[in-house]
Amino acid sequence: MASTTMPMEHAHSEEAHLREQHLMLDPRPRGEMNAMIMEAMHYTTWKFWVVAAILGAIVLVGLFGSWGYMIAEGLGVAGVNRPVFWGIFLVNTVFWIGISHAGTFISAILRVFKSEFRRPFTRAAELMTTFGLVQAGFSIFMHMGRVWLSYWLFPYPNQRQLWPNFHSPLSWDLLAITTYLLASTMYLFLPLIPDLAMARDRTAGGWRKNFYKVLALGFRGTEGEWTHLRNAMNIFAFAIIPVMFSVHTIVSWDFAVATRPGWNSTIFGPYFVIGALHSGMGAVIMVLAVVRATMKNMKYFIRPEHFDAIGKLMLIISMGWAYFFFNDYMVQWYGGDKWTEALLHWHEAGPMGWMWFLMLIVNVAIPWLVLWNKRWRSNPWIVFVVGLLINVGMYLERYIIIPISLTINRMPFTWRMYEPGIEIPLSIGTLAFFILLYMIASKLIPLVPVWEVQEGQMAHSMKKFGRETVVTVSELE
Amino acid sequence: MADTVSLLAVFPDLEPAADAIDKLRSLGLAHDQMNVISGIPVTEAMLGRPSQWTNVPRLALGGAIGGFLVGLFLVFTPLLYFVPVGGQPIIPGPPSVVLLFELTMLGLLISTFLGVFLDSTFPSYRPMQYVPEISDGKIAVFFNCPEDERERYTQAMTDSGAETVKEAEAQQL
Amino acid sequence: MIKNIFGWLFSPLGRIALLIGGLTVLSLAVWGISLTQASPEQPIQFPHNRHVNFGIQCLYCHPGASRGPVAGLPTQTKCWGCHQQMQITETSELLKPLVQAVENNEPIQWVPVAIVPDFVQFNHRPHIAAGVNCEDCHGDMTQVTIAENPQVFNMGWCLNCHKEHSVDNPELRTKLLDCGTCHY
Amino acid sequence: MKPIDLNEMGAIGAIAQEAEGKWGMVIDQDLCTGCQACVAACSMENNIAFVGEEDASYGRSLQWIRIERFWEGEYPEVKMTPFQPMLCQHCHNAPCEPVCPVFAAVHSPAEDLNLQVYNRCVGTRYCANNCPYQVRVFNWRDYERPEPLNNQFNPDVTVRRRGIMEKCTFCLQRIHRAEDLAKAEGREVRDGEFTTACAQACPADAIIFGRLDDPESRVNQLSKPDRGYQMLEELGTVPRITYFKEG
Amino acid sequence: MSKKISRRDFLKLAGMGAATGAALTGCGPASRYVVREPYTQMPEYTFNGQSTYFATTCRECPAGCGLVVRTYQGRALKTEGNPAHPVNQGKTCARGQATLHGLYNPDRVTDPVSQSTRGSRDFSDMDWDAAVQVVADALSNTEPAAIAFLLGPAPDHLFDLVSDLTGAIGAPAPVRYGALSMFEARATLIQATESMLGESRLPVFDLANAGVTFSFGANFLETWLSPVAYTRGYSRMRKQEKRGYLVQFEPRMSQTAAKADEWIPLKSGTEGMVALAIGRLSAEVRGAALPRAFVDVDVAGVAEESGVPVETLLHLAELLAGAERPLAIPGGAALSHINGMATGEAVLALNAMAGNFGQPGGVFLSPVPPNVDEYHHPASLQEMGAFVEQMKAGDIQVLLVHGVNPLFELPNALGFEDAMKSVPLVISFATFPDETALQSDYIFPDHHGLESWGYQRIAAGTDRSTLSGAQPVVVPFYNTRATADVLLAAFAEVGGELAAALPFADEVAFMQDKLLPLVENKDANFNAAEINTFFAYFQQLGGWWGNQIAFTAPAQNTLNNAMTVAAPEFEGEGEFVLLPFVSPVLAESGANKPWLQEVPDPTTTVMWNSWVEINPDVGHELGIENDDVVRIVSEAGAVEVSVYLYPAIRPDTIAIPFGQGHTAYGRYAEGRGVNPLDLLGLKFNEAGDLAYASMRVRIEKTGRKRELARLESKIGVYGEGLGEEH
Repeated sequence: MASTTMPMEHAHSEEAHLREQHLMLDPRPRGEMNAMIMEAMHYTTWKFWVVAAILGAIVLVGLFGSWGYMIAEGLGVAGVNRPVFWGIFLVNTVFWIGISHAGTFISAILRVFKSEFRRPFTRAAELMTTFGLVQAGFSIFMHMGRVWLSYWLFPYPNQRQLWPNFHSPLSWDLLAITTYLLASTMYLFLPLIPDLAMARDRTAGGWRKNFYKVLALGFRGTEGEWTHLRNAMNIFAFAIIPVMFSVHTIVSWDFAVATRPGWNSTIFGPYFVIGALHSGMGAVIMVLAVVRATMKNMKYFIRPEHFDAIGKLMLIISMGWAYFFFNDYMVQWYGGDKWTEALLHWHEAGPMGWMWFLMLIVNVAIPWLVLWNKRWRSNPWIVFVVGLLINVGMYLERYIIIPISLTINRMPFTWRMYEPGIEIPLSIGTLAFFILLYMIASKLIPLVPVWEVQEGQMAHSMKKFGRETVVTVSELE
Repeated sequence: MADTVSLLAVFPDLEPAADAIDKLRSLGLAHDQMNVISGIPVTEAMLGRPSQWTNVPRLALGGAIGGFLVGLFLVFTPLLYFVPVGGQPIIPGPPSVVLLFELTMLGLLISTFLGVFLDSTFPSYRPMQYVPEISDGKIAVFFNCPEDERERYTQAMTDSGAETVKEAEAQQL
Repeated sequence: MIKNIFGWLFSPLGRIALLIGGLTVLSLAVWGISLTQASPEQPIQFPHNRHVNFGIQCLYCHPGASRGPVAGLPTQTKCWGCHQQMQITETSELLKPLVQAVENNEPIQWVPVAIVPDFVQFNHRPHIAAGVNCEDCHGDMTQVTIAENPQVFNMGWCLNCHKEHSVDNPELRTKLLDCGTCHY
Repeated sequence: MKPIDLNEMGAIGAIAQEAEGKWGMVIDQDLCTGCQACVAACSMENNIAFVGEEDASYGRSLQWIRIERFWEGEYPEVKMTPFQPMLCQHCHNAPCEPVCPVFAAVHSPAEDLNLQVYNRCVGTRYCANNCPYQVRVFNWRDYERPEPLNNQFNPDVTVRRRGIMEKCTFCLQRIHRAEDLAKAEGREVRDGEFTTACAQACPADAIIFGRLDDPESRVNQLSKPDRGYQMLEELGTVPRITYFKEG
Repeated sequence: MSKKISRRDFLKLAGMGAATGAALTGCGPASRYVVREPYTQMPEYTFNGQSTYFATTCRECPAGCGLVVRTYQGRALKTEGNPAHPVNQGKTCARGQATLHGLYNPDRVTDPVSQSTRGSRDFSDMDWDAAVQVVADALSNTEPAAIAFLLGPAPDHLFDLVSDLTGAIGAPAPVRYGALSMFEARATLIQATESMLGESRLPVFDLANAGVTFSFGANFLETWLSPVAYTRGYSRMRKQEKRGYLVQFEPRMSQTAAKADEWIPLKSGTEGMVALAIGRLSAEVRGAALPRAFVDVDVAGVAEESGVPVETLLHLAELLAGAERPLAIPGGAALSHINGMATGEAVLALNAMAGNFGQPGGVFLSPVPPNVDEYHHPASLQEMGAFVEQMKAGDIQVLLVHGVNPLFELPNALGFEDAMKSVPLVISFATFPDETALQSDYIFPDHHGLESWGYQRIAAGTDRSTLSGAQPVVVPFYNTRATADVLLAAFAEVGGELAAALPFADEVAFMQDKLLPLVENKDANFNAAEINTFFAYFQQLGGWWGNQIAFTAPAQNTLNNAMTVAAPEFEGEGEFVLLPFVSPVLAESGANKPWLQEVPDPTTTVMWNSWVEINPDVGHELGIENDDVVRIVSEAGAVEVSVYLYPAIRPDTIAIPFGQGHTAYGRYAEGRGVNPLDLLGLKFNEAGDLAYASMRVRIEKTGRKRELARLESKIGVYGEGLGEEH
């Protein structure tokens, strides 16, 4: 935008322009920001309730109703068969775990690298992590044939003297996902404490007061409290990154360690991680666009600069995904194993071949065509659509890797296609549940970490270098 | 201490608060006789205060070791009841690494989290000295002074730019 | 709504109510579990103690134990073989069902006491052959009328005994700790 | 640590006969007439449920043994490939086993068989995915056998309910019965003393079951190295079933 | 006699253990409140928890394989082959394994019932006394000539009883029929055997020792005559020092052809011509004098008519000429043409030329079963036609049906259903509610085969005279009664002189009477001094069979007359020749057994349904895909059935399996698939067998689709969806 050099007399307007562009240069008194956030939480229109009611109904019927029916009837009501023993439930699991990666990426990696643009939406992203993992957990339990015995997967002392089998990638998975869910929830909660205290202070009474009081744990903001919190957040930011990588790597090992053509690939770990980030960033940008559009006062906190920044990340990740995809494809293709060949042929020329091509278009072609342009990627609705398409593409990728690839094995006599059944309402149910949880959370907890924004605003200032006014950041920590 | 009183001075910004702390020091108060309450993390250096002691990193390390030990136990659980699978060793190598890693991290993160609780004595719902304005960006300095010197201290605070100086009363948050 | 919940929880009465509620659930659960462990109602209050004290061997009435998987319940012909010679058979109230069953040639509907789940393929013979005594698992029958299980027949209990009996015999241990020995 | 055995590593063609083993099977595809007697016999012996037309057409039939056949060429030079009974190969290094998170798919060290412990199974179906032979079947529903069909249940075999993986056991109940009898009589199990339901029914004697560790057994006597091969032996799973090619 | 009674009591007692069955199901924790009933008296030979094994005879088809049934606490658990039995030597087919699904079928007829109107399914229960009275009244109040018994091919003891009974009252001899005998064209085979080997008996082909076997449509691995015995023979044939060689001639690759080294897809009905041509060429190859029989053969003409090129014929002739022990087998489909007799003779002539009559690896006459002098062959279709005419004419007042389901097993064109309307009283003794039973006035259910006494003469499949014994292995599950007992009771009810002709208390007494002559024959698998001991052994061992291999083959010079086989004639209009074949797993009576329904067909792997096999090229030409429902129309009728594009069938032929298409017969059979017999006309060959393989049909598309349940993958086996379909 501001690409031409500006005349001196416009220096003032240049500052104004920068201020308009950057949240960090556009400070408002803390009290005002607090009021804005509180208003955003409290301002609820009838539309919210209608949407929440519809989603609630979907969750009740589509998720819990269908699930109960499936538990009572057996997995026969789903579309799984031999040889496609794994279906959409695991697609959903991988998908939601993927979505959950963006939250950690934004709040931990960007925190570690001190990317300042992250500040207003770390919490929005972390909420996605936690709620996404909840859906992933639901999906993985849906997948089980005898879910009422799922506690056997957890290590606990028992009279049978039998512990889980740690040879199995599924038990690693369980540990990793549990670790990640706990870690991301704690990591969501720690920076939330000061904001809860803020909300507590600004709530006069009623159940909300009690709610915030209990959750704020009696936080006052003493030096000691801040020190402990900062230390803990630093440790979390560093430690949660390898956990995040391990989670999706282990998810990929569910497939990669199997003796199946097409799955047995060493590149699956990083390929899945980058795929997770790909869909996760798409989801973050969708959530931000929706939050900005629907919630009060959010246009102040979430600005085109943020979409621009995430858009750049998305472009890079899309390129990374394409790189890993091609890497995997190339090696499989070159290997010449007849079953792998059959699988690749099935992917591309089989009856579901359209999925494969659509995946490449929406995962690579569209982001590359759109996101290079700063103006386009600064537009919330354009990036919303791109994010949506990427999520569709990444869902297709998992769908191709799981049910479509499972058709092809080393026993051609058993090859059979997969047609989803009750998986469809259940998938819609998990999606609705995710949105519903998010909506409820947006009304209960401050969606923007105000203290972090204020901290950032303190650190930012404008400085003139020659004739140009630029943004400078002071290292406060 | 019957002859001391707790005062709470609220400042609109960092500078006056730092000034006030300097004044309190010069009035003879030790660092541990005062405390600062703020709505954003204000580093000790900004206010000229000594570094705060925190146990969180140590607790985190302890947790990590604890997690590692739990992991080690789980790695060796197959020895309790031999069940061979797939021609693999009873205690598989690489999967054990995965297990140890996950449990170490789990221990580390949980203990970090609990460390915050421990160090900050969270949760505490008892009445505490507090001014809600600090969440609006104010900085409150909280100190104990002798009863008889109350006026002097109050004046010093007001001079430094305190908006209000009042007796700190424990209140329900 | 949430306010109510919270408020309720913080009042002392609420806490007491919570405690009472928790205790109720717990005791219901304990009661339910104990129900499953109690000896069930039998058609005849069969006095094991008296029979054993007469010197009747276990295998006299449950001969299958030494031969195969099932110990078996005695036929009423076998009961009658002794009982028809006894005065008490005609007078005893306790023995009425037996007399009735024999007269009508109807089987007696016993409720099994010592059972393992149907996914456990238990075989008495090897246990007897290995020198395990009946009372090691079924308890001392001189002490009870209707048979009672001295312990829950669960897998850990089986395994412990299997381990003890194979401490110095690796080959036997392999067999006794093999999942496929009991589950197929 | 066990010593490295090149046979087991698959480095030199992993011949099951040479690796250690206890029970094994020989299937002569030249003799197999595809008559499905083994399929029926197995179902009767092992309480296998029938699933009905709809599920059967969707790849959910529960047979533990299936007979495969393919086509070669086009009419009139068309030929049916030899019937190939596929059942659990009871691999020594079974890929299905390590992936089960709850030890439901385990190896039997005593019988060197591949076990499925039904009551432990939680239904993750990973084992079935990882079985290169696709011989595991899953109880997608409770397949009821209306009264009085349940009278036919074999009491020696657990009846499976929904959500459980199952597969060929090499008629483990028969192995146990024979071993128990032999032990009661104080002797070893004799070759041919008992056999699996499929081998017992096979009218063409195409399936022979017996002890691999007894060089005198019929299974070992029948071994014809020039004709024998194992399914997907390149995977190094060390299957316990040897197939004989046609001719 | 006491032994017998104790056994029967035992079975009654044993049945009480059945209640424990409920405790053994389910993979959850067993309920604590299961009730266990001990035996009131411990039966002989029984220990708690141990199985008891009983020998009996399989009643799923007339081949008469010996079974050993494992029973446990009065429940039959598993059928195994009887290792000592000469027919199957310890082996069984799929149908034999599934016989328990008949015993415990949920749709059995449980009590004697009367039906308000035929076909209404409005039954009212009766007691057996009333049922016996109905039969007695029918026998005594009807003119004997108007009483007709229609029996199935098994069991033979009932046939003997009914023969004696009809003989005593002067009624016509019982008629026996079974669809398998129609498909095997038994009458033609027997007549051809008579004309070539001189005796009216079934031939036995010693497959086990044959060097090169030419099978002309004989599907001996599936249902033909005695499939288990022939499969054993096949196995031994392959295991010979020099592996036996098999060539199969038929228009569609059957399961047997799939195992053949060469499959010659000749035109339906030209088998005889091809046999003669091969005979001639083979004689020429050998350089011996050309037998008279082959003089008139025009090889080029045969090649043109049959679609088998001359080079192939020559190659086959060389194969035959060079073979050590050649064997030629005429199968049912080859004989079921107008020229069937000539075809049968032509194929047997190949054997004659090879000189293998009575030689190892050759052709023998089936040993005459004990306690009869001749082979009672089932009625041919022409004879059944005459029977139907009698019914239509009102000559039959009472029809008693047992062991056969004519409404399903006879072609519609014969009009049995119509003819039944002219019979005032129809009594069915069916175990299952089959089509015929539902069109009867009364159903007086017989026991299932495993609950029954009886014996079966082995007509084909053994090398020695064999009488296979059956005994109940479990107590009857329902309120059923042995038909023989019902007839005997009814006869006693009729009383008078007639009753004295059959003075037996029950069927066991009758059987013992029939077995009495065998006690004298000491050259058998067991010896006994008197009948009670004999009968005990007979039960225990599963039958009686001679020690001597009883192959006979009178030497005949049969090649002295010139032979010709006329070109086949086809009925009706249409592009395609219909080839009905017997489903190898279901056959005529397997459709009500759920596990047989789910056992995949060996060649197509289809389960639970019927299909029509069409050559894929023809299918693509006509725009017909897999699973399309098409209408197959013949002069006699039409059926709608899903398509299976079968790669190994002649383009001019379509094939439909026989076995499905029931309109009754229980929940697993009813309304499933089609019956190809609905399409057949009424042309007979010289021997009176139906020329069922000579029907022309046309295909009409319906535009509907109904997916066939296949075990195989259409993707993996046929490349569907991979863009390389063929």
